[in-house]
Amino acid sequence: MTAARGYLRYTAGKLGGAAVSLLAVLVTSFFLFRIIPGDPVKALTHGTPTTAGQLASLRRQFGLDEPLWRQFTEYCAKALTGDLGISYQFRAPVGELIAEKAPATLLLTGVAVLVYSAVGLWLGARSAWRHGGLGDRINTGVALTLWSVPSFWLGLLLIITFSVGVGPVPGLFPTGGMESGDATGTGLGYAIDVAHHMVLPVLTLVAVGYAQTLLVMRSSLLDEMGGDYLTTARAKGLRDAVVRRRHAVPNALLPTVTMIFINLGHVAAGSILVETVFSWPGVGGLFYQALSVPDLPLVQGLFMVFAGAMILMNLLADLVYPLLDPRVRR
Amino acid sequence: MSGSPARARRLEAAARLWRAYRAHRAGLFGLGVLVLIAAAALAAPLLVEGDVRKVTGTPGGPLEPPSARFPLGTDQFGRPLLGLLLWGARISLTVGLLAAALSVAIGAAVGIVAGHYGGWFATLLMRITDWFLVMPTLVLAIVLATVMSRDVWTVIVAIGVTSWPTTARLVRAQTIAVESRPYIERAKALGGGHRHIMGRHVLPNVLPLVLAQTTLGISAAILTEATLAFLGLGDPMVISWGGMLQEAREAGAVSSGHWWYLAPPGLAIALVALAFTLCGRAIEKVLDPRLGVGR
Amino acid sequence: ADGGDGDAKVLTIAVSQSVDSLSPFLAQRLVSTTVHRLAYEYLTNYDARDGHTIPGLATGWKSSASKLTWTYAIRKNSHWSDGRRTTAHDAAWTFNKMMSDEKAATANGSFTANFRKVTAPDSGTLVIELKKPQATMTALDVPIVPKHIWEKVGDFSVFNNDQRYPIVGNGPFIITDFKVDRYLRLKANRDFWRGAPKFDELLLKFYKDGDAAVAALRKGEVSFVQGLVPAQAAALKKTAHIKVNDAPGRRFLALAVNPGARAKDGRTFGTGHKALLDPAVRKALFHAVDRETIVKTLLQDHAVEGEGYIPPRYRAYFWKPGPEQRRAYNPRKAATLLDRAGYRKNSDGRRVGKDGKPLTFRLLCHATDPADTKIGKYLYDAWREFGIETRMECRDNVSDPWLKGHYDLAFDGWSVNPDPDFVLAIHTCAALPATPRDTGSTDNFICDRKFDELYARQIAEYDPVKRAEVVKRMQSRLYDLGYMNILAYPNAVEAYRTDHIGSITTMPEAAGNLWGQDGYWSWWSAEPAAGHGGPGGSDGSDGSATEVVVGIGAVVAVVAVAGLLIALRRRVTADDRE
Amino acid sequence: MSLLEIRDLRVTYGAGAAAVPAVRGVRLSLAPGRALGIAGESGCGKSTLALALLRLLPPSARLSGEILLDGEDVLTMRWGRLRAVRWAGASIVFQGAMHSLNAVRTAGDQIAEPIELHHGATPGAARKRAGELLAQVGLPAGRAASYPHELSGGQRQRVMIAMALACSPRLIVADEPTTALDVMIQAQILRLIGGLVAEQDIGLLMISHDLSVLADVCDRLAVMYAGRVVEEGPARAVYSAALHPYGQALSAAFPRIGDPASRGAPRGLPGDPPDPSALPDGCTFHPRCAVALEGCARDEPELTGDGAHRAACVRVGPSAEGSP
Amino acid sequence: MMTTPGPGASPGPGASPLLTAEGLYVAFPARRRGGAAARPVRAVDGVDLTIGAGEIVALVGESGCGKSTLARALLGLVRPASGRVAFAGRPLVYTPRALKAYRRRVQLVLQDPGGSLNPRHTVYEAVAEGLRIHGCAGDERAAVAGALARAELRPPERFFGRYPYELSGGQRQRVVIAGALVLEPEVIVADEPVASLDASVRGEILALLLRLRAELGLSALVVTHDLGLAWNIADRVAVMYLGRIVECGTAEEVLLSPRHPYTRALLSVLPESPLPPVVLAGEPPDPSRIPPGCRFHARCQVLASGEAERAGVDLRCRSEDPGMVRGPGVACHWA
Ligand SMILES: Nc1ncnc2c1ncn2[C@@H]1O[C@H](COP(=O)(O)OP(=O)(O)OP(=O)(O)O)[C@@H](O)[C@H]1O
Ligand SMILES: Nc1ncnc2c1ncn2[C@@H]1O[C@H](COP(=O)(O)OP(=O)(O)OP(=O)(O)O)[C@@H](O)[C@H]1O
Ligand SMILES: [Mg+2]
Ligand SMILES: [Mg+2]
Repeated sequence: MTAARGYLRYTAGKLGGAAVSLLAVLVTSFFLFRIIPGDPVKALTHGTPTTAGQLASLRRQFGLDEPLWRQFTEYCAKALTGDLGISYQFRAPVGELIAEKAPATLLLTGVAVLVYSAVGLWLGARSAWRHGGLGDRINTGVALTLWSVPSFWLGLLLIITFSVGVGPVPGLFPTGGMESGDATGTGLGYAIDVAHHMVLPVLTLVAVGYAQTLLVMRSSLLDEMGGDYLTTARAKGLRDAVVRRRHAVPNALLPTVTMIFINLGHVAAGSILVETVFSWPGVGGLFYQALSVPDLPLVQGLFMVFAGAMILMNLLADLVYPLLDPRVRR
Repeated sequence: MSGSPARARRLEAAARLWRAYRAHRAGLFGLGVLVLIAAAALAAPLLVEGDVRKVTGTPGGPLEPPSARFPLGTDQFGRPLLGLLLWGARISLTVGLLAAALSVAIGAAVGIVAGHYGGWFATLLMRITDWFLVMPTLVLAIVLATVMSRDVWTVIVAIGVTSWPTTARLVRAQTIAVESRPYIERAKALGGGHRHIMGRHVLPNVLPLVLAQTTLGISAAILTEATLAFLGLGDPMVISWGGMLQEAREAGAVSSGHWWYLAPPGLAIALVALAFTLCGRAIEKVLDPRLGVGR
Repeated sequence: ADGGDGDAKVLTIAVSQSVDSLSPFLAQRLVSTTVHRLAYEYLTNYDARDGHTIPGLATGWKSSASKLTWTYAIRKNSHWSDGRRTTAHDAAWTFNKMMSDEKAATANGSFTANFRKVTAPDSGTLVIELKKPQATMTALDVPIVPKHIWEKVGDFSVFNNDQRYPIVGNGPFIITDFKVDRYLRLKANRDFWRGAPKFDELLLKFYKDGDAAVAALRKGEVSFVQGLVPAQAAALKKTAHIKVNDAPGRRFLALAVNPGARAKDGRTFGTGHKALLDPAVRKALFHAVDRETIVKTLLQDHAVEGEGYIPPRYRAYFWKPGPEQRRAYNPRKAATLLDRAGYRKNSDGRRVGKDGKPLTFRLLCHATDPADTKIGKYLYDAWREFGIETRMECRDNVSDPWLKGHYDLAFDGWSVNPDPDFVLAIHTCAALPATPRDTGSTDNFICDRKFDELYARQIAEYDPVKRAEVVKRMQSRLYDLGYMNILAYPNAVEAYRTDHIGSITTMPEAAGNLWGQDGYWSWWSAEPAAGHGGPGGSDGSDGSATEVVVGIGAVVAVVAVAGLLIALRRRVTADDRE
Repeated sequence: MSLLEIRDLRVTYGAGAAAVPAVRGVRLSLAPGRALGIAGESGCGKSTLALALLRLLPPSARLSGEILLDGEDVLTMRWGRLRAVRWAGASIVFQGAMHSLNAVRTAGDQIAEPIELHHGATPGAARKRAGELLAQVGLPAGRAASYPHELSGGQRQRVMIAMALACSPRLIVADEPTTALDVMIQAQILRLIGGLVAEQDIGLLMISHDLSVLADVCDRLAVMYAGRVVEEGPARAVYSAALHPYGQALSAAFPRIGDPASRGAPRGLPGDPPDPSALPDGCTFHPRCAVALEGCARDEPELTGDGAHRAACVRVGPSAEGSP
Repeated sequence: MMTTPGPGASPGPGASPLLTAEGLYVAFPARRRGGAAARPVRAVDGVDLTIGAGEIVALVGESGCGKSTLARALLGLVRPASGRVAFAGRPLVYTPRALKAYRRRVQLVLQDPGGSLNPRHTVYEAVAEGLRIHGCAGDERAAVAGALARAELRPPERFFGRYPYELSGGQRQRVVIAGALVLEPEVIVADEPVASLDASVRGEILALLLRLRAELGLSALVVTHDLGLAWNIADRVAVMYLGRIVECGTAEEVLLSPRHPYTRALLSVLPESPLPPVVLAGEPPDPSRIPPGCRFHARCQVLASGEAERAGVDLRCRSEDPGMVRGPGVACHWA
């Protein structure tokens, strides 16, 4: 009972912390992007016939004619009600733009993070349990090598090999995009189509990403391997596999789980590269486009989303942690 | 023991470290690769005839496949890719080293100070750290690289300024761990002040961590540099591996099947990153403060 | 891989640019305006063969003697896709909206800036009254929208025309579906007055990556790709069923010199290099540049050497300097020019300016434009040999230093419309900003009295031949000033699948481009190749690929299960060792 | 027949130059219902011996000799049989209860685990039995739901003991069960262990560096030095009248309050404990021995003495009077 | 033959007070933010203690009763909430400069000799650290060698370059003691100086402390939970319970004829004790919830057995705080 109350209080504390972080991000994102040199109005109209009246009108529409503090208070007031403003270049509410793109990113990187976390956890646990062995060395060797590979490069190679086709290898997978576009059908056919498009990007992300989980899992399990409680478990007559599964892994899971959550937090932002290489219609590319104008509402909104995802996942990690580790429970 | 016992012991400790390091085969491999690449990078002006940076009057035709004359083929201007790769090593290594050093320096300073002093000051510092931590590094680096002018220093600063928080957190945790050791209490009881505690006790104890972080950070920095260059945020006038990849892609190497344009820079990045990672991990193990080795 | 409706003939186009808006009042990007060309009829159009003005929604037009009133006859056989007839009221409403609502003037407001009044006395007549004579009245590239639909729009600044599909239009195609950065679908307008397009459907697929688009073309996932780089073009040329169209483009690529940025109020600003104000220096710099090398080596022949301001594609306006006027590649002459002007080499081999400092010019470039960086590298080498240092300043967004005049030299480039008015207007004094803090429409702050006089003459000249004469003289003047140096006219390099597209019209018809034409000729005229149903439909490669994938997946699954079983068995035995 | 019979047990960690002979030829036996104490300073091989009993040593350890548990040699058992013997035949109470309990599982869970495993009990039944066991060691059954960190040191040690009793083993090995505990709690735990041994006819092997504690709880005492048993005999006799110089030094190191001899006169053993990887020749104790003879540096003496009380010292010969 | 310590010349009670704690209270803010019982931890809850010149005082008590906190307060490492620490009659001033000067004269030796040496410092550096901090002039090498020799690490030069891990536990503790001695302090506060050492080594270190007292006239406060150790070396013994000293007197008085029920219980559970063992029920109480009345009453065997009732003090035990012990005495209504 008191434990439950303690957990509630702990949760409230963490929620408060997250709220503060979010506020800080809210404020800083406004100013961070104001230091980008360049006038969005000029940038947007540069190269097209424009009259001075048009420029002034745009400036008015974007609210850029107001003093900075007015812009700031307006931005804050709106952001707090969930209104992120209207994109300069797409003329659509930033929230809508992001909502339109976010599912694609979430799908791609979410699947990738889940896959590589699972692969990493599994291989990491195996590796640590038989550390020093041939399997462990091959395992970590391959993981480290893949980790060192730039993801965009791997993606390009995969495209050359499996999309364009090299020599006898036929181009099995699409080169980019999320769906064929000509198959508008919904349901299973569409799902298979999207899955087909996802194979290479997910493969890229998994190959480059699983090493981290593997290494963290391996080292935290190694830390636990000397634990006296494992000797106790063995002394009880438990099978080796049971000792690992029931005693060692739950203890070693803690740091790894935190990391997985942080990776999930990166989901939004972390896909910029792979989205670029695989023409994935996600938020990563949007950010890049927004930045070059700078399309302030969109940049700020995306930034908030990126940081918000991190904050949210950190928060979730904080909240899950006590469930995994009773020592943190208060 | 006479003379300067401390110095003699230091040397001996270094020798012991080296012996311990030698036991890590992967670390040795990494070190070997690094030495080779660093030597090649330093010798690039001697190894490569002419000015590879020139885009006209180049020795080869555009996009020649590997041949005896051009072992790695040529790029879109007809420049030998091997020469470019050697020149690129200089930038990639420089950026990696400096950016990692910058990042770790910031991180270590913030971590030690926050860990040592505690109180509202530390809370503030850690809040700032958290802020940077929740900022996606790449996004922030892209913003910085967009804001500042396009040159190598920009990239170094962008990487350094965005990647320090992890180090800061690690160093802070380590500092707090060290500060809870009885010998800190003893040093305080001996009359040691903040400077003494931080300089004589905390710093030497976090240095191994910092060293390992730097080494690991270099590989991360090299990858980030390549990424930024690939995204077109590097200095286009400078030859770097990431820039080569970007040029290759811009030149349509992917779809026109010019794999030799694309493969070497990527492999080189991966190799150097791997080498630094292996070294870093070996150093980490040799100096692991938890094991109390490397005394 | 076929679409839902069986054997509909689909033409799939790979595009890289994101659509900014589907509202004609907001859209500014090439991809969007191209789509609008397809979805809405404009008053006039340009002939596919030579670009002269031909009827569009207007069947005819005439100007009053005062040159201030234009009367257009609106065609009767054009219908909106919801069945209503397109009338002069639609056109009048469109223009009036742009004149009365500044939010509706965002994209095309410049066209109506000089309008005094637009009326539609009857459904077949549109009358536009001008404030001043304007020669571009037959080049009003403004989509005319259906009044009965758009009347209901409240705030034009946020209406993107993407609420309800199909979007009511009267062009050769009707927009039926759009997913940002994924695809944009148009279906043929069977009732288009000029005749229905041959393809049933036009599908724009978005590929942010050029290589992905090219690979998709090779695999038959798309039928058309534009914006190829030399290596891609070279590779595709060797590929079966693919035709590469390497045609002179609408663009010129120039090196602009900062002539000392200034405002209309006479104040100067910016940090342009003083030495560049010396005509001899400018002349020398360009004598030192070998345009042939740029075109041959750097652009790998996918361009034409630059001379006059307007690309040769627009034959009527094209001008080139005579032999003695020409600043041909001649390093020796360049050196002599500089020596004579007093910029001699110092002991380091660097040329020294009047202030005693070695000459170093900043060169502003677009970081994202490969041509800029390539040519930049070349210029760096070329001028360095010649004693002048260049500092490349490459940015994602050059508009800031550009508009503030913080540059010495800068890469510049414009897509020229059939009517050259706009690209000429940006070099007039009238285009300068009112004060240093304002933004003008000027390109690089050129302000030359003689040029301005000629400009005023051409805008009021309604006779095409005479006007072209004036335009050529303007180009000659611009060339002599040496502030705009055209380096090349880059080609439009495109490719399409001949097994998808049987025939297609380029513009100009002889050696012209397909994407981003000044009309809708290419897509309207494209004919499906015999037996083509849709992308990948004919060769069925996609289908078989899917089967292969399924097969591979099955094999992988079997192997994985087997491996798992073996691992489990091994674990049991390994356990006994511990 | 004795419950536990250790014959010439040798354990060496590692190999080659860095080899650490942690246990060097130990012979001990223990009858059911009896308590045997093993004393010795840190690093003399006590824990190694305890772990060897159930073959729990790390792979780097090499074992030889025989460990007969109810007549069955643990060292040659098949793994399946060994797992059955572990905990059901002999259980261990480890040194530091904080680290010997799994921090992320409840106490009840951990007690119930071996019951389910060895007795095939249903989770419910095992849970119930865990509650009973906790009650037996003086903890409310409700504590079964607590995590180790929610328990105090004494409570954790009780949980360890309850766990050790879970499968009603014949032998319990207690490796320093009270180190790091407060005097008062130490007394509680010792009473608990003493009581259980007496009631349940369990053999107890208790390890400690505190001779006085062992003398209180055990029937017989063995003193180890550098991996060997150097003295063995009835507990009281070893504590108050040790034969081996090391045994004497050890017992003198525990002051007896009220004894004027130790007032203001702490006694210890000069010199440093031996380095197990570089043991001196001869009697390993001779470098620190105040009464060493010349031969001590050469020959390592065997345990000798009358049947009940024996010591490995040349001075303890057939003429046991020659003690220093 | 066992090592015999030097002459037990004890100044005994009556020696002039050197280091004193007067009405010392130390509280820690409740550690758990928002915890249900957000009460401060009253680790030291009213202590009067005097260490005379050349005197060895043992402070005994069970775990968590505040011994270490008191020791740290004496060195100025924690600031008392009220009360004061005085050295040579002058109250301690908590400015960095004054504290530094103070810490030249009063030194701390901690329980775990492994932990109180920086693993990255050699023995020489560890011993010289104090000299360097205080910027002592003179021959550093000689001073270090002297201190090491005095701590019986001979020849000192052999130990200069060693790292802590190369030393045995006893040697490490000697290095720590040498590090304290090198500043020639007047008082050593030793917090469980031998708790982590083997029984056989322990005697040697204690003998060293006694010898130093004899040779240098050092005073010492030895914090321990081992009553035998107090009997071994202390002139006076103070028994602490839950932040307060409950009984104080000469070693003989306290250990042979204990008056406080708590002291009695502690003594009774020693294996050799002639007293019938009194095992106190329950865990040591929580210093954030000190019970009203006599702080020991909830666990008091005298109260539980009804003896206090017979003596007619049971009500006072439950309600009235018996107060602090100043000088020798006992804080118990019954005693
Ligand atoms: N895994 C190991 N590898 C190598 N040496 C070891 C290992 N475990 C123990 N040792 C060494 O074996 C010797 C005996 O160790 P053991 O743990 O049995 O001593 P102990 O008597 O239990 O000491 P303590 O009282 O400190 O617990 C020690 O010198 C120790 O350093
Ligand atoms: N920094 C601190 N913050 C909060 N509470 C503390 C702090 N230091 C000590 N305490 C608490 O104060 C009480 C007394 O601690 P102290 O370390 O003085 O006890 P001790 O008698 O030395 O115990 P031990 O014998 O275990 O060393 C304990 O309950 C402890 O939890
Ligand atoms: Mg042990
Ligand atoms: Mg303490």
